[in-house]
Amino acid sequence: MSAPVYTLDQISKTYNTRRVLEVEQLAIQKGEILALVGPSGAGKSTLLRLLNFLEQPTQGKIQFHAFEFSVDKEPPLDVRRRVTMVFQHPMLLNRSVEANVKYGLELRGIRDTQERVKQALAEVGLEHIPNQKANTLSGGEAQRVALARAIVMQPEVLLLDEPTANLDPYNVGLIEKIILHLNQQYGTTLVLVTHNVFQAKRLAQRVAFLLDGKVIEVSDAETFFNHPQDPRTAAFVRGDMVY
Amino acid sequence: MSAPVYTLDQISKTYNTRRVLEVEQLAIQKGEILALVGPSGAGKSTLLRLLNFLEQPTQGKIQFHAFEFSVDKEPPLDVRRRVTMVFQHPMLLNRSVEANVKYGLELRGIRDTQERVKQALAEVGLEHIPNQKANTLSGGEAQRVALARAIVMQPEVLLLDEPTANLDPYNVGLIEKIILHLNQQYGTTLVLVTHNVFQAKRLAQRVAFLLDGKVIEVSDAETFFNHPQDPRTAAFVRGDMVY
Amino acid sequence: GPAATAEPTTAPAAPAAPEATTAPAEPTPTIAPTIRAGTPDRLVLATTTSTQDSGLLDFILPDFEAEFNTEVDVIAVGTGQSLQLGKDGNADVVLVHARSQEDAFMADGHGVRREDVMYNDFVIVGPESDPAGIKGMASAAEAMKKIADSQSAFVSRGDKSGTHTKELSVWKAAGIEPAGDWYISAGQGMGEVLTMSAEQQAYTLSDRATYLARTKTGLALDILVEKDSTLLNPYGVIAVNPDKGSMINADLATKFIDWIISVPVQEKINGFGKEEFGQSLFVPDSTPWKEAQSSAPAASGATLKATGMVDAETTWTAEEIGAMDMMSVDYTNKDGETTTYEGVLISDLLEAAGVKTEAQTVVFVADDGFSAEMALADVMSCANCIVAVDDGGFRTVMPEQSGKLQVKGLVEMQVK
Amino acid sequence: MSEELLEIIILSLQVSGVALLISALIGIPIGVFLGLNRFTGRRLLIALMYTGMGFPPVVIGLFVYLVLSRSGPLGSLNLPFIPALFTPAAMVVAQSIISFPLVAGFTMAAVMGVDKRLRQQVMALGATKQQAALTVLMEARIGVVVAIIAGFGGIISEVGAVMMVGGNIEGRTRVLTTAIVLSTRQGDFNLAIALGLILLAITFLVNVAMLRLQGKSFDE
Amino acid sequence: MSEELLEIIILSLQVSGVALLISALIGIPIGVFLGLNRFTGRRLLIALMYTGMGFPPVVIGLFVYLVLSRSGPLGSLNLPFIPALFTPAAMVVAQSIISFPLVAGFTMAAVMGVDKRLRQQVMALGATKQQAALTVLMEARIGVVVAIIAGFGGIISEVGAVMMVGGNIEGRTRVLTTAIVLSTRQGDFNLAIALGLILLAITFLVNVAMLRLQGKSFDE
Ligand SMILES: Nc1ncnc2c1ncn2[C@@H]1O[C@H](COP(=O)(O)OP(=O)(O)OP(=O)(O)O)[C@@H](O)[C@H]1O
Ligand SMILES: Nc1ncnc2c1ncn2[C@@H]1O[C@H](COP(=O)(O)OP(=O)(O)OP(=O)(O)O)[C@@H](O)[C@H]1O
Ligand SMILES: [Mg+2]
Ligand SMILES: [Mg+2]
Repeated sequence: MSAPVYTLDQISKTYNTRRVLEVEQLAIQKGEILALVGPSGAGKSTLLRLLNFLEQPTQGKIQFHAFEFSVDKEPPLDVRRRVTMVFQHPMLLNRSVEANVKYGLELRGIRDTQERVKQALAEVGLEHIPNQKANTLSGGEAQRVALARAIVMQPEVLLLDEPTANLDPYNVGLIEKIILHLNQQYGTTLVLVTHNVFQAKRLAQRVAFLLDGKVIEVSDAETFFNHPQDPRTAAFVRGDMVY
Repeated sequence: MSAPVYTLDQISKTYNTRRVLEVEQLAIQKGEILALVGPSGAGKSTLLRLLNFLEQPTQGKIQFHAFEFSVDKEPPLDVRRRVTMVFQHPMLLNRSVEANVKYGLELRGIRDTQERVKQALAEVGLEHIPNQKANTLSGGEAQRVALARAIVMQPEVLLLDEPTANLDPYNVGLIEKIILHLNQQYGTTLVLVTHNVFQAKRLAQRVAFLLDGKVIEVSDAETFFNHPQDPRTAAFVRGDMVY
Repeated sequence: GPAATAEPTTAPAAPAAPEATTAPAEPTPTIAPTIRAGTPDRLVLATTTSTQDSGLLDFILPDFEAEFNTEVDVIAVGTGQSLQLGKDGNADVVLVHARSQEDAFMADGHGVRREDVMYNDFVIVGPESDPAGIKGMASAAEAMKKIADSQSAFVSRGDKSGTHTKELSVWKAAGIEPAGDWYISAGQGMGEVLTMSAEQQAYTLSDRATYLARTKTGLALDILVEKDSTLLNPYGVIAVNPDKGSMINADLATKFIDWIISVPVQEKINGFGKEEFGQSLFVPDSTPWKEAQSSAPAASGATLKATGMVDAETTWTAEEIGAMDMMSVDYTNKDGETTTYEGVLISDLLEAAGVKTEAQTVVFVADDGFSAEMALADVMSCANCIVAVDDGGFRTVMPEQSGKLQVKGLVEMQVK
Repeated sequence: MSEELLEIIILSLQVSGVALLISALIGIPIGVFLGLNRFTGRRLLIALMYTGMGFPPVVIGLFVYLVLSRSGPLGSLNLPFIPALFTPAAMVVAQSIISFPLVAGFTMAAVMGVDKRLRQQVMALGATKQQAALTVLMEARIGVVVAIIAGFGGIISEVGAVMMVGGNIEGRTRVLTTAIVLSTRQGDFNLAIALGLILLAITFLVNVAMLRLQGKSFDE
Repeated sequence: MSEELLEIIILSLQVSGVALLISALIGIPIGVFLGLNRFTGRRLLIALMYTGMGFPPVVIGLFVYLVLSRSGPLGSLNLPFIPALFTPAAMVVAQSIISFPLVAGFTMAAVMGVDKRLRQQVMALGATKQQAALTVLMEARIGVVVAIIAGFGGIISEVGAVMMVGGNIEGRTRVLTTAIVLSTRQGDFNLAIALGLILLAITFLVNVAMLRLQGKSFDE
C-alpha cells in the first residue's frame, strides 16, 4: 500500500469548552473509499471539516501528503484545492443551478465550463433545470446540485457528508454509481459520512466508527459489519443504543 | 371509517410556469399514518406545504374538516394551529435549543413550558444540550430539535418531511417510536414524507406514491409494497428509474 | 458658554448669564409641545446673523428681558429669511438691514411699524499684501475698480443680503460688472466669506461689526478702505402685522421697538465694542436718539419745559431764554478749568411758571434720561443757579452744588 | 462643564432620542412589511423609501417649517397638540421624518436577508402574521440594530432641519449641531471642534451601549 | 432649465458620484473584513465605525477644512495632488469621509447575515480568502446595494461639509444642497423647495436605476 493521503495524530477539536473530537490515530489511504459512521453528534462532520482544512485542530497535526496542518499553520491554496467537500446541508449560492455548478471551476480561472457543467448535471439527473434558481430546488435536487458542483472539479480527495440523505432509492443508486466511478476511474480518494449502514457496506473498502468524538474502530468493511471488534460497533450496526 | 381530515380535489400548484403538483383526488383519514413516497422533485414537500396552508393551491380546494382552503380563502388562526410541520431542512431559530422547542408554545401564549420542553428534548435524546445555540448543532441534532419543537405542541395533524434523513439507525428507531406513540396514544394524524421504503413499511398504514406531481397510487402499505397496482410504483420500490 | 465666543468682554455678564438673571426658573428644555402662540411673555425676534454673531444681542437683550420680565427668542438667520419669517407670522419682530426690502415688507402690509435702529458701516478688507494697492483710498468705488482692473481675487457674499446689495451698488458706481475667475460669488454668510477671503488671500466687503468680531478669533485680513459715506449699513426694526394671527405678540413687539430705539438703549449700543475694539461696532440711529443728539447741539430745536406742580406748564425755546434777563456765572469743574456761562436764574423761570405751595423738590431731566434732584427751597433761594444756553442746548450751572447737579442737555424741570 | 452646555447636550439627546423612537415605531413595521410582502408597486415604494434616505434635511426642515408655520396648513389651526415652530417638538417632527426612511430601508434589507423558509416554518408552528414578522425581525436583529444606529447617527448629527424649525434659540432649542454651526460662523473653530468631539463621544457611548444590549450577536 | 442649474446638477452628481465610488472602494472591503473576521478590538472598531455614521457633516467639513487650509498641515505643503480648499476635489474628500462609515457599516451587517457555513463551503470549493469574501458579498448583495444607496443618499443631500470646504462658489463649487440653503437664507422658500424636488427626482432616478441593475433580487 502506498503512503497515506492523510495521517492524523493526536488530533482534538474543542468548541468553547466542549471537546467534540479526539482522534488518536487515523490514516486515510490513497484511492480508498473510507466510510465514516457513528451516531448523531459523534463528530463526523467536524472531522470532515478538519480534513478539508476549514477549521484548525485545537491540538495536534493533520498531515496531508507532505503538508502539515495545525493550529498555527494554514495550507497554501494549491493544497487546499486538491480537496473538496459536499456539506451535509447543501449550501448553495443564491444563483442558478448552472452558476452553482460552475462556481468552483471559475474560482480556478477555468473557462469553457459549459460542457463540463452540462455533463455533471446530467450525471446527477438534473440536466433539465440548469436555469432554476437554487433556492427553489427541492431537498434532493439541492443535494444533487451540491454533489455536481464538487465532482465537476475532479478533486483528488472528495469528502462527502451524507450525500444521499435526502434522496429516493433510485437517486441513491445513481449517486452511489457516481461515487464508485470516481473512485475506480480517477482514483479519487473518498471519505463518506453516512448513517446508512447498507450504503457503507455497498461502497466502502474501510469503515471507521466514531463515537463521542473518538474513533472506536477502523477496519475493512467485511470485518466491520460481520465481525466487529468492539461491542459498541456491533450495537451501532444493529441499530441499538450505543452510549 | 370516520370522515377524512383532508379532502383534496383537483388541486394543482404552479411555480412560474411549471406545474409541480397536480392531485386529482386524495383523502387523508383521521388518525392514520400516511406515507408519501416518490422520487426527488416529485412534489412531496410542495404537497405538505399545501396541507399546512403555507402556500395556496393555484387551482382547486383543500378541505380540512369543515374548512375549505383555496387561492382566495385563507384559514383562520385556530384552524392553522391544529396542523404543524417539520420541514425537510430543519429551519431553526438563531436561539438556544430550548428556546426553539418552546417557541410554538409561546406563540400560543402557553406559560410554564419548562417541563414540557424538557420532556420533548428527552424524547429525542437531546436533554443534555438545552442551552446550545441552534446554529452550532450537528445535522442530526438539528433535525431532532425541529421534531421536538413540533411534537411538544401535540398537534392534531403532524406533517413530517423526511424526519430521519440525517439520523443514524439508533436515532431513526427512536424517532419512529415517537411517531408511533403519537399516533397510537393521541390519535395524531401523520403525513410522513420518506424516501426510505423500509421506514414507510414500518410506520405507515397507507402509502401514496407521487411522481411528477401526480398521485400514481394510494393503497394500504401491504398492497403498496407487495402488490403494487402500477408498474411505476413497483419500479420505485425496487429502486429503479421511474421516469 | 459655547455659543457666544465673539461676545465682547464688555458684556455685563458671561454668556450664560442672561437666562440666569432674567429667568431664574428657566426649566430644562422639554420635548412637550410648548404652546407658543399667545404666550405673552415671549418675543420671537428674527434677525440677521451679524447682530447675533457680533455679540450685540447678548449685550443688550438681558436688559429688555429683565425690564419686561420676558424672554426673547432670537432666530438669527439672515435678512431674507428673517423677513420671510415675519411674512409667515412666525416672528413678532424683525431686526434686519436691507432698506429696500424692509420698505417693500412695509408696503405689502406685513409690518405695522418700522424704526431706524442703528447703522454700522462697511469696510473693504483684504490681505495685508494688498495686491491691488487700495490701502487708504477714500473712495470705495475707485478702490473696487482697482481690484477689478488688477483682477485681484474678490469674494462676494453673492446671497442677495444687505451686504451683497451694497457691494453691487458700489460696483455699479465704479462702472464695473464683476465677472471672471477673480470674482468669487460664495453665496454664504459674512463669517464664512471672511474665512474664505482670508484663506484665498482675497478682498471682500464686510460689515465692520462682523469683521471686528472675527479679528478677535484670528482673522488675518486688514481694513483697507473705510469711512466712505456710501458704505453705511442701516439696521431697521419692524413690528410684524398682528393681523397675521392671534399668536403675534404685538404688545411686546411694540414695547421692544420702543425700548430699542429709546435713548438709554441707544447709548448702550453706542458703547458696545468700544472697550474691546476701541471703536463702536454699531452707531445708534433711532429717531429719539437723533432728536436727543440734535436737541443738545442744535439750538434751534432745543426746548426746556417746566412741568409738575406748576400753575402752567411752560416751554421755552433757546431764543426765548436768550431774550430774558441774563447773568454770568463762573463754574470750575473738577479738573480746575473755569468756564463762564451766560444764563437765566432758575428761580426766575420757575416763578414764571408758577410754583405751587405744596411743591417740595425740582427734578432736572436731561435728554439722555439722566436726572438730578434738588430741594425746591434751595433752588428758589440760590442766587447763582442758572440755566445756560450751551451749544444750542440747555444746561444747569450751579457753582455751589455738586457735580451731579450740573445737568447737561437739560430738557425738563419737574416740580414735585 | 457649564450648565448651559449640559442643557444643550440633554436637549440634543432628548430631541434625537424621541425622534429615533418615533421613526423606529414607524420605520421598523414599514421595513418589515416591505421586506416580507410582494405586491405590485412594491418596487416603487422601495425606490421612494430609498429616495427618502437622500432627502436633504434642510428641505425636510423647510417642509416642516411651511406646514407648522403660523401661516401654514397646520400651524394656522393653532391646535394644542400641533407643535409650534421653534420648539423642541417641531425639531422632533423634522428629525423623525429624516430618520424613518433610513430605519425602514435597512430593516427591509435585513428582513429580506432572512431565509424565506424560516418564515414558512414559523407560520407552520402556528404563528400569526404579526408573530411571524416579529420572529423574522428577531432573526434579522443585527441589521435592525444597525438600522437604528444609522438612524440615530443621521439625526444626532443633523443641522439643517433643526436650525430651520428649531431656530437655534439659546436655552430653548439650541442643540449641539446648531451650537457648532454658530461657533463656526463666529470663527471659533476650536470651540466648534470641541463641541464636535463632545457630540462624537456621546454618539460613541450610545453605540457602545447598543452593542452591549445586543449581546453576543455581533461576535457570532 | 437654465444652463446654470444644469451645471449645478452635474456638479452635484459628479462630486457625490466620485465620493460614493471612493467610499465604496474603501467601505465595502472594511465592512466585509469586519463582518467575516473575529478578533479582539473588533467591537471597538464597530462602535467607532457606527460613530462615524453619526459624525456631523459640518464637523467633518471643519476637519477637512483645517487640514487642507493654507495654514493647515496638508494645505501648507502646497503639493499638486492635495486638493485645494473651495474646489470640487475638496468636497469629494469630505463627502467620501462622510459616506464610507455608512457603506462599511451596512456592508458589515449584510455580510454578517450570510450563513457562516456558506463561506466554509465556498472555501471548501477552493476559493481564496478574497474569492470567498467576494462570494459572500454577492450573497449579501441586497444589503450592499442598500448600503451604497444609503451612502449616496447621505452625501447627495449633505450640505454642512460641502458648504464648508466647497464654499458654495457660483459656477465652481455650488451644488444643489448649497443652492437650496442659499435660497432658504434669502427667504426664497419656493425656489428652495423647487431645488429640493429636483434633488429628490435625481435621487429617485438613481435609486430606480440601482434597483434595476440589481435585477430580480428585490422581488425574491
Ligand atoms: N460551533 C460549535 N459549538 C459548539 N458545539 C458544536 C459546534 N459545532 C459542533 N458542535 C457539537 O459537536 C458535536 C459534533 O458535531 P458534528 O456536526 O461533527 O456531528 P456529526 O457526527 O456530524 O452528527 P450528525 O450525524 O448529527 O450530523 C455535536 O454535538 C455538536 O453539537
Ligand atoms: N418556488 C419554486 N419555483 C420553481 N420551482 C419550484 C419551486 N419550489 C419547488 N419547485 C420545484 O418543484 C418540484 C417539486 O418540489 P418539492 O420540493 O415538492 O419536491 P420533493 O418531492 O419534496 O423532492 P425531494 O425529495 O427532492 O425533496 C421540484 O422540481 C422543484 O424544483
Ligand atoms: Mg454531521
Ligand atoms: Mg422535499
